[in-house]
Formats: sequence, structure tokens, C-alpha cells
Amino acid sequence: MQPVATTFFFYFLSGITVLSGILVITRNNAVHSALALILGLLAQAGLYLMLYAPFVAGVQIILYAGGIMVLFLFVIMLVNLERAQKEEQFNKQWLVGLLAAVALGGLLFAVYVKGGTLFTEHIAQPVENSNTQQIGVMLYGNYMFAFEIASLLLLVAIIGAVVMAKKRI
Amino acid sequence: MAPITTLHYLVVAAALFILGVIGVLTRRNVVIILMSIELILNAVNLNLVAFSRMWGLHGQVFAIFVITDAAAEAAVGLGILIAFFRNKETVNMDEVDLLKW
Amino acid sequence: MQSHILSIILFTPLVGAILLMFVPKDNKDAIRWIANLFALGGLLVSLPLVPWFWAQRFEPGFKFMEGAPNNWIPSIGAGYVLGIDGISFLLIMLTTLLGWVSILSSWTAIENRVKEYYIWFLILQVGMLGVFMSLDFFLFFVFWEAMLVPMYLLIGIWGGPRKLYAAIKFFLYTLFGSVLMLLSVLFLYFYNFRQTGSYTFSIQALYRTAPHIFHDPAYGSTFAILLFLAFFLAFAIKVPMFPFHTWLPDAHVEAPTAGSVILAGVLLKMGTYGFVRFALPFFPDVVMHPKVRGWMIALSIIGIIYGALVSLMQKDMKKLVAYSSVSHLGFCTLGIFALNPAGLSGSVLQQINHGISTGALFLIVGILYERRHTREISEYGGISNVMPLYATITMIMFLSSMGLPLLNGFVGEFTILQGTFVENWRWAAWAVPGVILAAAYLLWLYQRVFFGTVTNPKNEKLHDLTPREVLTFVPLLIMAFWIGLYPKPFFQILQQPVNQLVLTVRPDYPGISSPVNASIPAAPAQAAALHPVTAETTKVAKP
Amino acid sequence: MFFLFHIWLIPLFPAFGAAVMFCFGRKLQKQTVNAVCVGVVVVAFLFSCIAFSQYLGYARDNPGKPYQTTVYTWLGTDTGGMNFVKYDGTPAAFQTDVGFLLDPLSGIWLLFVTGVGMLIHIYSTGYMAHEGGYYRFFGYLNLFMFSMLTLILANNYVLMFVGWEGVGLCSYLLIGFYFHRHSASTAANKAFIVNRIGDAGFLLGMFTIAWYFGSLRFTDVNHLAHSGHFAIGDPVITAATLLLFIGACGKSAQLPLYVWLPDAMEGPTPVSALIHAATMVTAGVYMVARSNALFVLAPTSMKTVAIVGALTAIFAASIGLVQNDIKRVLAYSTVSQLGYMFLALGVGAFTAGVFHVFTHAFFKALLFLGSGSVIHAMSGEQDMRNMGDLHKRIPITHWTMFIATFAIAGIPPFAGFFSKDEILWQTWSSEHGAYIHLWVIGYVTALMTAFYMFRLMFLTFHGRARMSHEVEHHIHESPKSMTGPLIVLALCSICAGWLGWPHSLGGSDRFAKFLNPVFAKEAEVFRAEGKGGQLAAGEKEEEHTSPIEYGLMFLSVGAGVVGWGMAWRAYRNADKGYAEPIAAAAPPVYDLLYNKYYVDEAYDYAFTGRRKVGDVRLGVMGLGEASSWFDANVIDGTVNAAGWMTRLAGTLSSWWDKWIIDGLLVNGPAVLSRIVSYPVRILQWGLVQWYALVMVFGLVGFVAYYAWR
Amino acid sequence: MGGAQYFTGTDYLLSLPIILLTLFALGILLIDLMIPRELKWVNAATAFVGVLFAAGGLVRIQLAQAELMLQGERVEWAFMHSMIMDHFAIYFSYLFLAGAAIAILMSVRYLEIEHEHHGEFYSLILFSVVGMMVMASGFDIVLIFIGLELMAISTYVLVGFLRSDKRSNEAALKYLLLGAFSSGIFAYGLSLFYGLTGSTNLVNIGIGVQRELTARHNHASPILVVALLTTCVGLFFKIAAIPFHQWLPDAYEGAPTSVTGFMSVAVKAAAWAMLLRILIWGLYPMRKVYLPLLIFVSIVTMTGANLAALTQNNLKRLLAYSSIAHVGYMLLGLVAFASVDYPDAAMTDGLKGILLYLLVYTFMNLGAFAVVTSLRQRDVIGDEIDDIAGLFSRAPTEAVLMLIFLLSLAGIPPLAGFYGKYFIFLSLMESGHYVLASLAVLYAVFGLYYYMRIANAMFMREATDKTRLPISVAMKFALGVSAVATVYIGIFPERFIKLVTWSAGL
Repeated sequence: MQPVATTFFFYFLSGITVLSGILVITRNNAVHSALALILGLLAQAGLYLMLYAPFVAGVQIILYAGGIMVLFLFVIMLVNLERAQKEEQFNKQWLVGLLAAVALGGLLFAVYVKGGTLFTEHIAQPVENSNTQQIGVMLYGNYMFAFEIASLLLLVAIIGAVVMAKKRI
Repeated sequence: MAPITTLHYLVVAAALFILGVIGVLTRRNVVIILMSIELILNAVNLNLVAFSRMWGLHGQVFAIFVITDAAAEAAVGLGILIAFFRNKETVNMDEVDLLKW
Repeated sequence: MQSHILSIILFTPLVGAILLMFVPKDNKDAIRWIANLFALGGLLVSLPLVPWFWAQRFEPGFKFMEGAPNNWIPSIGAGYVLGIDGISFLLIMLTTLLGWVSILSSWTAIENRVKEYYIWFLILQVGMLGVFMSLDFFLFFVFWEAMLVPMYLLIGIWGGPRKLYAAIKFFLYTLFGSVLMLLSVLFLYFYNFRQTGSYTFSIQALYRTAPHIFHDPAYGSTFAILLFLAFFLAFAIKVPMFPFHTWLPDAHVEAPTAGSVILAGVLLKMGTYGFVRFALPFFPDVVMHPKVRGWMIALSIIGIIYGALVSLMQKDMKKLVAYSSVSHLGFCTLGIFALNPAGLSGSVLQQINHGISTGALFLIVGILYERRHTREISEYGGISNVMPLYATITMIMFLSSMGLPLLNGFVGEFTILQGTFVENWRWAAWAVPGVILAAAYLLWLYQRVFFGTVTNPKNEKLHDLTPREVLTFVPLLIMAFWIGLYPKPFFQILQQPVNQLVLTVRPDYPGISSPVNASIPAAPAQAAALHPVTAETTKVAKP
Repeated sequence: MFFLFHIWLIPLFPAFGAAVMFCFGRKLQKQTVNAVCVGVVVVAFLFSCIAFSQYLGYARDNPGKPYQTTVYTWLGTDTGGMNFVKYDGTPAAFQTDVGFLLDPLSGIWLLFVTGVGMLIHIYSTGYMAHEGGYYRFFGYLNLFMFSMLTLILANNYVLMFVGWEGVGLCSYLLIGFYFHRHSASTAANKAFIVNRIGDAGFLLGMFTIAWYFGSLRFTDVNHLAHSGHFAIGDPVITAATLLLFIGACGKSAQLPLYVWLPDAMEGPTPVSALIHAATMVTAGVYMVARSNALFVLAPTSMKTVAIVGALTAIFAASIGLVQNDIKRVLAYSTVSQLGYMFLALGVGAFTAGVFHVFTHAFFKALLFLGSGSVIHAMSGEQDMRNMGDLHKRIPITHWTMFIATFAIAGIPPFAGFFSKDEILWQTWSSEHGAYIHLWVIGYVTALMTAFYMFRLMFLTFHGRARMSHEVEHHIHESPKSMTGPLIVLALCSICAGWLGWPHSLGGSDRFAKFLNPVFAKEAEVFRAEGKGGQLAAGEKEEEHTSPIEYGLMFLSVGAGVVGWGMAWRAYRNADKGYAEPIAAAAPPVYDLLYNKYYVDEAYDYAFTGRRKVGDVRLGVMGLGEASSWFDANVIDGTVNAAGWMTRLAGTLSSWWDKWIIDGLLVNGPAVLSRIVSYPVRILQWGLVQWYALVMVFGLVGFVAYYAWR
Repeated sequence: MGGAQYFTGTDYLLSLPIILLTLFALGILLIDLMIPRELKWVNAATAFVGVLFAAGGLVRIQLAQAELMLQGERVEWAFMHSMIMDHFAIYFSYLFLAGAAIAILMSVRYLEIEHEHHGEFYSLILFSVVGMMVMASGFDIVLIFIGLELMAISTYVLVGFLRSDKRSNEAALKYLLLGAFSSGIFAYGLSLFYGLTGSTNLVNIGIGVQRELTARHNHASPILVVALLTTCVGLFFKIAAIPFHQWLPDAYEGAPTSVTGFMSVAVKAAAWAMLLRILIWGLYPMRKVYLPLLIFVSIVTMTGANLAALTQNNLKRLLAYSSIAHVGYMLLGLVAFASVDYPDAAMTDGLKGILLYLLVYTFMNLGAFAVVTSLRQRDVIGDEIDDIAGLFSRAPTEAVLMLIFLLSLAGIPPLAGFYGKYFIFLSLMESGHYVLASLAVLYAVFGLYYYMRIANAMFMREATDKTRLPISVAMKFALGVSAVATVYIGIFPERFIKLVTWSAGL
């Protein structure tokens, strides 16, 4: 699959991603934020596709947008956010925080501008076919142990969520 | 227009990263803070996938693990939030200051 | 037996402490008996040392060596090496003696938490003995620090009203100095490694290399002086020299009587001992550096005069005695930095004397305190009328403390001052007023407490000394008179180490070729051992 | 020669007595105490006499050689271990022996110290019979005898210093014998501390000698001093002798350290007699005489000694003119007479000085004991204004004291005449008359001495009885144990001077001849240096007798008689409220003298600090206060100042100490760190986003650091 | 890339302890369902046995390695070089197991008092130990990251385990938010390293970084620096160096005390293992780049933590700050490792110091927390300094043990804590950081002051509550082990010094 209209799609998708990111952190209503986040995740999945990572893009859509965000929405429903919605959304240090983050962003930007040549030289060698297969091979090869541990991680997350959320164990 | 290089993706990821940081630093609502953290992890993923175009599939695998981790963190985080909410009836982070000094 | 005598002496009190742990808490008498027996035992096991040491008092080097370098923690070069020379021998005997005296003196003074008290005290005893016996710096440091803890607790638990403050002050001050010393010695350790290729904390090995730092172009004299200052700080705080003395009055005032006795009698000596054992032989050129020496002497003299002046105005007996210690220890450091045989011998002897006299003074104050629970001078007056025996002993001890001839204090002071005088007459001239002031504050104290009629009705019923209390004074009195009348044995014991020390610091000091040393064939070798030779690997003489 | 060879035993007898008293005295009967304490002194006296006579034999065989014996090495090792570097860089051994020396000089002292001491011990058995602490008193006396004998017999400076300090201690103990009296204990302290000041000088003098000569043994020092190695006027020797003289000033109550001696009269009277008149206070004279070899090498020191002696003599005598306490008059008289002795030493008349010590011992002891007898009779009354007309009631006391008064006033042929006349003559003739002004002072002093002594006699024994009736009722002559010594001493006061009957009066001056070996070398030194005028007394006499000497002799006798006459005029009929002639003639002078020139007050203000000048305390106590303040404030300090500044500026009340004492080094950091740790705590205000912000700040900071590095 | 030949017996051998622990953790979850409330201690016992088994697994690994070593074969790598079971990892695994064992012993009675005695607790502890072992033995950033998260998430839950306690909730929430935030930043850094070097394996990252540096004449490119710094934020956060420390006092205070103890030793040791792996094994070529960072952070950490600890009145908080201060000292050991004076010689005394420090720290700090844990009673929370007042009259043994632990923490010889500090000072002197060394010793004195505040309270103040403290058998055992270890290491440190030398592969 040869890329088409790369430039346009890149700017389009990344625009959506960034915009939805902005929406996530500015909306009063947490549900709106979550929906914006889902939009962003979907756009990002598009970017992954452009980067020849269809499997990751799929995981992104299914697991992230589909799974995690639903969890978020459930919790938003569970904890009554009526009150929170009407209150001040930003804390007292928001200006300082914003400045610090912007400073960090500025620094990062400067760094990328200064040293980004490193990443412009290597033009991608597209790994087109059998992306999923190769990922599978790696997961059960190189990263087998990490994969097993990741399963424990999810198990612990389940136990943790249960222990924390359940009224009586 | 110049060809889209890895650097472009890095800048987008950096923007996401900064947005996540801003969210963590400024929002009062714990749920939104958790979402901001998801933004940060997404920035990481975007980085990894972008790099994997240069170096091969390791980055994508790493990205999958990061997604797993994001899921786990979200689950536990939300669980703790519920336990917390049950005791304190608030999700505003700046009302959480029992422990200090 | 001979070769393990030091370990036996060192650990006898520890055995007592461990044994005490198994005695039920409420059986106070049993606890007291056991503690006293072990304290006495500690003294008794150290007695065989006297004839044994006497027989070889003129032989060079350390005696009764035990252990070997690097046998304890080989990977860092620390060893369990014990050994004594004349200087440490005297201090060890003083420690065992005062240990027994102070434990005996606390029979009735300590009523609560008796068991813990004696356990800590015996452990303290171990620490002090270890400091004087160690020939490995690491071991020394361990004992040096470990000893702080029991003392801290003794002050903190059984002390007076401001005990918390005093205890922590004591602990912090001393620790502050000693950690810097640790750094300094770490440098010596690496320096030794670079010179000889072996990592060791053995003092004898460090003796050979440390003096070279001064002349080493890579570091130079300033660096050596800084290293010395770290040592100086540790020891000066412990001594304490002016202006590091302010922990002392607090610690003394708050400590229980026996604690004060040990604190004044032994703990302060560790500072001066440190100078003699470490600072001088490690940094001979630094201590002979005119500026450094000038400062040391100046601080000593200030300490002498200042301590005396301050004690003149004290209203609390114990504080008075505490400040008088500052003054007396000023003499000791003065003698050390006179850096000649008379000054050094006098200094060590004066340390013993101070242990005896000031130890006794604290006992004296403690006895009154035990009866009346106040140390305010103004509370007393006319005590001579009700406690004549006590008054007599006090008088003798005051006289000993102020340096009356035929008592111990004079011998030390005279020797120190003579040693100082021949170095620089001005130093001695500045120090001499201390002798006058000593008479002034002690006699004034005596007048206020003992003379006159009993004005305070509370003092009318005071009973004179009990036999046990008299017993605590007897050894001290005997020692005071012995040293005062016939100090020659002490001087002879000190002769060899002191001359060695002087030769280390001032190789060209005229007149140190004692006939005894000359008669021993090993004498040149001994001088060579003192005169550092580079790149010579560690050799330790087996006893 | 057993006794000579074992002179080291002599001090041990009284030491034994003292030891017995201190250990078992409390349980002993008075008789036992008497037996032991008086016994040991008697034994010491007899032992001394025999040893002395044996020495005379020894000296015949070894002319000019003192007898020396070493018991053991005291300070230092005898294995050659402790050396020090002399002034010239050569090593010398630091070694001091317990060694004893007997030569004519110490022999004379030995005899009169044991002799007078014995008498006073006997006297005390009577005087102290009704006092508490009897054993204690005798223990102290014996200890004193021990110390004094050590001082005299020592063969080196350090052992001499042992005795020197020992007598000081005993003086302290005995002055403070009535310790329940505040004035007594204060006087005791004063005595000890002032003596200590002198001792400090002595110590430094010793160090100087050791540094210069390499030894502290008299014979070694003398030998070196005579060797001609050192020039006359050598600055170090001058310094050494001056320092030694400071010691002598302290012990022998010379200006400016004399202040303790009058106060020392707080002690029991026999003590005053023994210690503060006859023996201890002459130790300074002894020491200077002992060091004559050094002093002659230091003309400056000699001059100083002479001047100080003369000034002390007239100064004390003038105070003595108006005092009313019988013992105080005698005390000032003692100071004055000691001044005479130093005058003699200072002008080089060592023999004369020693001779005066010798005679003075008898008559001053007698005077004190007599006054003790008077006080005894008067039930403790010491004020002469309340006495009078006692000569019939206590005749023995009266007559013996009169003999002593004649002696001290210099009426021939009593003992004092010979010695005092000798001193004045030597002063006149020394250095070709360079010391004539000192002679004038000495002469005036002689006049004053006669006046105040006869004033004392008339006020006490003549005139009208001024005491109260109860006291009068109790007046009685003292027991035999007291009058016996008085009579013996009276005989001595008459005869002792005959030993030094001068050549000018047809005598042979056996005394000077006897001392010749000690001082002869000095005469040679003087002669060698062309200072013939400063010859030692014994030498010069034989050469010529100047007619001036007779004139001076006549003048000095005249002074004694005139003084007698003036006192007779003023006080023979003294009744209650009698007039003091000086007060009548010049009240300010009287006040000044009566208040002892306000020296004690001045000292209290300036040196001891017992009194404040305005609000400020000066002197040692002032320094002490300042140091305490410094210790509490600066050393232990205040960094916590900020919070406490206001309070600090406030008042000097009690909490001040409490707060300030703890400070700079411990509380300081604690409080400071609490202040400093505040920002750290601010970083931890409990808000999680703040934590995150700090983290981001950290990251930004690091990145910025690396970006701009 | 083939299939099954990737995995051999050695892979399973080297992951044996992890497998055992996982099995036991799962087992506890099952057993917990079956046993009644009164027998909950069985869970603890099972967990303890699991720890013992895991230790046995470690022994098995060592034996096998020794055996194969004789045949000239080194068996350390597993799972395609993503994991290494070298001495370092084995050493740390033992530490984690020791910490976990003592924490389990401490928890039994405590959880009963808190009414939160559930099997999940022990299960989570075992899972977190699994995570730690992965962190210590992982040689691939993916594996390390996953291990880190496994440990972290287990710990979040453990901190919040007292669900009805607001402080516990709050601590968990704060810990989680900051932890997730920091892992985000950490992952960002790791992603940059991947981007710069093209590999997730530390070996290759090291090579890549070296190549990168060589290409730029030993001058780090900005992106490399950003990668380093963001990674370091994650690392410093986990070891709690200032200014990334603030979660720690809160988490320590809010967490159940036994968990606090566990965190203060095992979690911290794991963080250190990760930090050492990444900074020394992985980024060794960059040591001169991160040296100023380390110096700065260590100074700030010592200063800030010591100052903050002075004013604490809460025991757990005080110990929390003290543990931050100790981090500052340990960082100095790392500073000394990358010496400036002798750039090419690796000064390993500092590394030894850190490893020994962690070892002794395990015992003394757990001991201290064990004493604090034992103060918890029905109505007393037992973590204020006032609660410990007069402990000497209430429980003399515990007071004396606490004193030993405190003195050891303060670094008074001859107790174990001294040697940690000693090696740090030693390494600083060796590498010529004299000023830093002086600063460190001064702070050591400083530290004594606040430790002694606790001692003062125990020994020199009167108890408000006179009742004697009951102590469970398990707690006695935990205390005893900690105390004996603290004293024994102090007096006979030789074999432990040898041990850390061995573990550092020196």
C-alpha cells in the first residue's frame, strides 16, 4: 500500500489529534472530554496507519477507544460529576502550570528544531506486509517474557480495581 | 510542501505530551487528569510508532505494551478514585490535602 | 594470658553487661552487686598489666599486641589490633579505676531504671577502653563513636532537668567533630594506598605514610593542614578546647554524678589522647608549623584563663567544676603542643591527674547533691560543721586540683609549664595566671560551701560520708598522693612513648638519646620505624 | 654523723604528727594530742640541734661545703628520659630530686624555726586549751612545721617551692581556723590567693633558671653563677631574680602583695606568732638569701629589692602608728621589719638581713605571744582602746613584752639593736652612699617603730584601765605553759643579738663569720666588679671601722629613745577617749593612715572586683563576669537573634541567661533550620498537582541547564 | 526469526523465582476464597512460604550457574537477551525477598487491627516482588518498564489498601497520579532513546549512545539530553530524589505502616536496581553528561530532606524524609562512580556503597517501621512522635531495638548503617569530591538530630499511655531478624562487603 496524499492526511489527522487534545483538557463536562479523547485516539490511529502500523492502529481503536474509554465513561457516570461541572475547572496554580508546561514545550520544540536533522535523514523503509504476523513473532519471541509479565500486570490491575472499587471483599 | 519526516510526528507527539502535562497541572477533576495522563502515554506511543518506521517493529511492540500499561493504570486509577470518592465525595484534586508537610 | 590481656580487660565489662540483661529488673540489689563486681573485676583484671608493663616499660613500640592488621574487615583494611604504650597504659588504668569508682558511687544515687543504667555504664566502659587500646583507626573510630551512645543515654535518662538538651548537644558536638576526622583519615587511607599499594587502617602503617602529605607536591602543606584541622576539630571538641567547650558545662551539669566522673575523668582524655596518638604522629610537620602551633597554643592558653574566669563566676557547683575542666584541659593541650618531653609527659600525667582530681570533685558535688538535690552554691554554707570528714576530703581534692605540691596536680602542671617555658617563655607566662585563678575559684567555692556557720536549716541534718562513699574516695586519694609524692614511675612509663613522639615531630630534638634506649640494640630500628620510610609495606610486630 | 646524714628525717617528724592528727585526731585525748604534736617538734628540734652541731664538725673538714643528700628522684625520670633544651640549645635533664641541704644559712633557719616552733607549740597547749578543733589546730601546726622545714632544708628550688606552697596552705588553714567567722575565711582566702600570685612569679622564676642553668639545684645554680660564665646584669638573670622576688613579695608581705598579712591576724594568736611573724614570712628573705649568687649578678634586681624593702618598711610602719587592734599593730610592724630585711638584702648586706631575721624571730614571736597572753587575759579583747593598766595584773607578760619592745625599738643591748643597726649602717655605706635616701627611710621607720611599739605598750599596760568590769574581773596571768615560752623568748630577745656583736663595738661578729661560706663568693664578685661598696657585711667589717658608724649607731639609738619618749608623752595616762596625737595634728593624715591608705579598697575595686566601680565590676571578677557573659552569649551564642532581638534589648533579667546561654551551635541551628526548612515544607503543601508542578519545574530546570550550559 | 528454539531450559531456570512467586500469588488468591476470616494468617504463611520458595529458586539458579561456571559457561542471559540473571539481579532479588518477608511478618497483626485482612494483600506483595525482580533482571527497556509498572500498580493498591481510611485513599490516589505521570515522562524518555538508537535492549542502547557521542565528539546532542533527562525524571521519581520526591512522604504516611516499611526498602531497592541498570549498564557512556545532574540532585536531596525531617512530628513522615535523605547519600555514591578526576577509571566503591546501603537499609528501616507498626493499637494510630514517648517503660526491648535501628540509620558504628555511609564517604574521598564529602558528613550529623528526637521521646519522656504493648510472634520474629542483621552486619561486615562486591560483578 503506497501512501497517498501523505502531507494532507498527516496535517489533517494531527490537527484533529492536537485539537481534540486541547478539547480534552479544556472541557467542563468530563463526558465531553472523554468523547474528545476518543476522537483524538481515532485520529491517532489514522496516523499509525500512515506509519505502516496497522496492528497498533487496530489495538488503539479496539482497546483504547473501545475499552479504556468506556471504562472512563462508566466511572464518569458512577461518580456524580454534576457538582464538579459547575465549579471552577482549573486549580489556583493553573497559570504557573501552564507557563511551566509551555516552557517545557518550548524547550522541546527548540531541541527538535536544533537536533531534528537526526530524524529527517532516515527515510522510512516501509515494512508493509505481514505487520501483524511479525508483531506476533516478536511478542512471542523477543518480548515473550515481557508479554507474560504484561499479563500479570493486567491481572494485578483487575485485582486492584476490584479491591479498590468493591464495597466488601 | 516538504515531505513528512519522523520529525513531524515527533512534534505532534511533543504537542500531545505538553497538552497532557498542562492537563495534569491545571485541571481539578481527577478523571480529566487521568485522561491527560492518557494523552501523555499516547504521545509516547506516537513517538514509538514513528520511530519504528525508522528502526523496525520493536517500537510498535513497545507501543502495545504501553497501551497495556495505560489500560492497567486507568483501571486501577479509576478503582482508587471510586474508593476515594466513596469516602470523600469529591473528585477535585485540590481538595485532597489531608497529607501534607 | 599475657597476649590476650587487653581483650580480657576490654570485654570484662561487656560480659557484665550481658549478664545483667538476664537479671530481673526488680532485683535491684542483685543488679548493683553484679555491676559492682564486674566493675571491680574490670579493675582487677587490669592490675596484672601493671607489673607486666613495668617490666618492659623502656622497650620501644607497642606492647601486648593482639590481632593483626586487616584481620577484621580485610576488604577495607580494618583490623582488630590492640596494643598499648605507656600513654594508653596509664589511661587504661585510669579508666578501669574510675569505672569502678563511679559505679560504686552510684549505688544509692540511681534509683530508677537501675538495670539499664548499669548496662549502659558497663558498655560505656568497653567503649572507652577500646578507644585507648585500638591500634587500628577503623576500630578506634568504631569505639569512639559507639561510646557516645551510652553516654548520651546516661545523660539523657538519668540526668537533670535539662537533660534532653544536654544529651543531644553532647552527641551532636562530638559526632560533628568525629565525622570530619573520618573523612580526613579516609584521605590518609588512600594516600597510604598510593604510597604502599595496600589498603589498611593500621595506625602503624599510617604513621609511616601520613607525614609525607605535607611535602607531597601533589597536595602540599595547605592540604595537610586542612587534614590536620579535621582531626583537630574532632579532638578539640572532645577535649574540649576553647571555643568548642560549650557542650561540656551542659553535659556535666545534667549528667548523673557517675556520668560526670566518667565524662570528666575519661571521656575528655580521649581528645588529648587523640592528639597524642593521631594528630601529632600523622602530621608532624603541620603541628610544627608555626602558625598552626601558635593557634593551638593560643587556644590552650585562652582555655586556661577563660575557663578559670568563667568558673569563678558560676553559681552552680557542678558548672564550676565543669568550667574548671576547661581550664585544666587547657594545660593538657598546652603541654601537648609544647612538643617536648617535659610538656608531653606532663600533659599525659596531667590527664591522669585531672581524671583523679576532677573525678573526685564530681563525686564530691554528687554527694551533696544526693543529700540535698541542689547544686546551687548559695544553698550551702558551713558544711564543715556537719560533715567534717567530707570537708577534709574535699579540701584535699581541691588542693590537688589547684596544683598544690606533693599532690598530683602540681606534678603535672609544673612539668607542663616547664616544658612550655623552654619552648617559649611567653606561653608559660600567659598560662601561669591559670594557676592563680584555680586557687581563687576553688577556695572561694570552698569558703562559700564549707566555711561559716550553717545558715540554711536544711543543711543541719546532713550526715557525713558513709563507708561506701569513703571507699570511693580512697583510691583517688591514694593516687593523688602517690603521683604527688612519687611520680617517677609514671614518668618512666611515659618516657619511651613520649620520646618517640618528640622524635617523630622534631627529629632533631637534642638530648633524646636516653641511656636506656641506647642500651637496647633495637633503638636505631625504632627510630627508623618512626621516621617514615616510603613504600614500606605494613609490618606489625607480634608481641 | 648519723643525724647529719639523715636530715631528711627532720621534716618527717612533724609530718608524722600531722598525719596522726588528720587520721585519728578526732578520737584522741588532748593529752595525747599534746604528747604527739609537741613531742614531734621537740624531737625535730633536738634532731636539728644535733645535726647542726654535726654539721659544724663536717664543715670543719670540708670548709665552705654544704652538706647535701638526695632521697629520691621526684619529678622526671632518673633514666635520662626527659630532657629539655636550654637557652643555648644544649640539652639538660628535667629532673628534680627530693634532696636536702644543710649549710650555715639553712642551719640558722633550722634552729630558730624548730626552736621557736617548739616554744609556740608549748604555748599553744595553753592558749588553745579551751578551743574546739584542738587536734585540728595541732595537726595544722605540725603540717606547717613540716612544710617550713622542707622549705628550709630543700636543696633545690622545686622542693623549696613545695615547702613554700605548703606553708602557704598551712597559713590558709590556720588563718581560717575559726572558719565559722566569715572574716576569717575571707582572710584565709586572701592570704592564699595573694601568696599564689607571688608563687606564680616564683614558678616563672624557676622556669627561667631551669632554662638558663639547666638545673634547679642550688649548688648547681650557684656553681654556674660563680663560674663567671654570666655577666653581671645579664637580662635573663635579672628577669629570673625579679620573678623570684615577686614570689618573695608574696610570701614575705612586701609591697604590693603585703595586704594579706594584716588580715591574717584572724587566725589564733600562736599562729600569728609562728607563721606570720617568726618563720613563714621570712621565707622570702631566706629564698633571696639562698639565691644570692643570682641576685648579685643582677644589680637591677638588687636595687628593686632594696627599694621595695625600704618603701614597705616605712609604709607599714606609718600604718602601724595609728592602729588600735593590738595584733594589727604587730602585723604592720612585721611587714615593716620584713621591709628592713629586704632592704638589707637589696643593698647586698645579706648577713645583716639574715641576722635581722634571726633576732626578729625571737622578739616578734615574743610580742605576738605576749599579745596573745594579753588577749587571753582580756577574754578575747583585742582593741587597745579597751585595755590599759594591765602591768600589775599580768606582770610576766608585761615584762617579757617590754623586753621585746626594747629589742624591736633598737635599744641596746637588746637583740634588735644589733641587727637593725647593722642594716642601717650597711645601707648608708653601700655603693658609696648611693642608698642614703633609703637610709633616711630606714631611719624614719626606726623612729616610727619605736613610737608605735611603745604606744602599744603604754596603751596596753599603762594608763587607766578602760575595759568593762566583767572583763576586768576575769583578768589573770596566763598558765605556765604560756608564760614559760614567753620567758625563754625574752631571754633570747636579749641575747640573740650578741651573736652578731659588731667589731666596731669590740665584738667578733660570730654570726657573720659563720655565714661567711654562704655569702663569701658574692663578696668576691662584687670586688671583681669594682663595687667594693656593696660588699657583704661580714667581709667589710674587718677592714675598717668608720667613725660614721658610731654616729649612725648613736642616731639610731636616739630614734628608739625619742620614739619611746613621744609615746610616753602621749599615752602614759591614756584614759577613755584619749587623744591620738596624729589625729590632733593632722586629721586627714590620720584618716589616711587609719584606713591603711585605702589599699584594700583600691584592690577590691581594681583587682579582685569584689566592689563595683559604679555599675561596672572591674578586676578578676569583672573579667569573670565578662567571660561568663561572653560564653553565654557569643560562644554559645545567638543566631536565633531575629526573634529574640527585642527581648535582648530589653532588660537584663533572669530569663536572659536561660535563653541566651543556649545558642549559636545547638539551638541556633535547630531554630535556624526550622526557619530554613519552611520553604521546603511549602513545597509540600499537600496538593498533588503542586507536586507535579515541582517535578515539571525540575525537568524544565534541568533541560534549561543543559541547553545553556 | 524462528519459533521454539528461542526458548531453552535456561530461560525457565533463570525465571524460576518469578514463576514460583507468581504461582504462590495466584495460589493465595484461590486459598483466600476458601478460608474463614479467623484463618487469614494462612495467607501470610503461604506468602511467606512463597518467598522462601523464591529464595530457593534463587539458590537453585546460583547452584546451576556455579556448576556451569566450572564448565566454563556463563549462564546469565535469558529470553533473547532481554533478561539477565547476573549477580546484581540475584543480589537484588534476595533483597526484595527479605524486604517482602519482613513486611509480611509485620502485616499480620496490623491488618487484623485495621479489619483489612485479605489475601489480596499478600498476593499483591508477591506480585510487586515479581515486578521488582523483573526490574532488576530486565535488560530491555520494555521489560524494565513493564516490571516497573507491575510493581508500581501493585504498590498503588497496597498503599490504598485501608479503603475506609481517608489518608490511605488519598495517599493511593496521589501516588497513582504522580506515579502514572512520571511513568509517562519516563516512557517518553525511553521512546526517545529507542528513536536515537533503534533498539530497546540496554546493550544496544549503550552502543548507540556511544556511537552518537563519538560522532559528536563526546558532546551530547540536545535530543539525547532530553531523552536522558526525561528518563532520569522517571528514575529519580522512583527513588524519590528531590524535586521528584513529594509523593513519598504522603504515600508513606497514608499507607498501612507495614506497606510503608515494604515500600521504603523493597520498592526503593527496586528503583535503585533499575536506576543502576539504566545509568551504569545502559548509559555508562553518558556518565560525564549526567554527573552534574547527579551532583545537583544529591545535594538538593540531602539538604531538603534533612531540613524537612527536622520539623516532622509524624514518625512515618520523619522516616520518609530520612529515607529521602539517604537517597541523597546514595546518589553521591553514584557521583563518585563517575569520577571527574580519573575519567577513565570506574570508581566502584561508590557502587559498593549503594549496594551495601540498600542491604543494610532493608534491615534497619524495616526494623524501624516494624516498631512503628507495633504501636498501632485499637484506638491509637501510633505514628506520631508522641505515641512513642516513654516506649522504654512500655516495651523496653522494642525501644532498645528501635534505638539500634535509629543509630544505624544515623550511621553510628558499629551498626550496619555506618558501612553504607562509610563507603559513600570513602568513594567520594577516593574520587576527589572532597567538598561533597564534607557536605555529606555534615548532613550525617544533621540527621542524627532528628533521629535522636525519636530516641529522646522513647527514653527520656514519660509515657502518656502506660499499658504494655502486645507484640505478635511474627512481629517479634521480624524485629529480631532486623536487629540481629543490623548488629551482625555492623560487627562482622566483611562477608557482606564481599557479597556486594560479588553482586556488582567486581
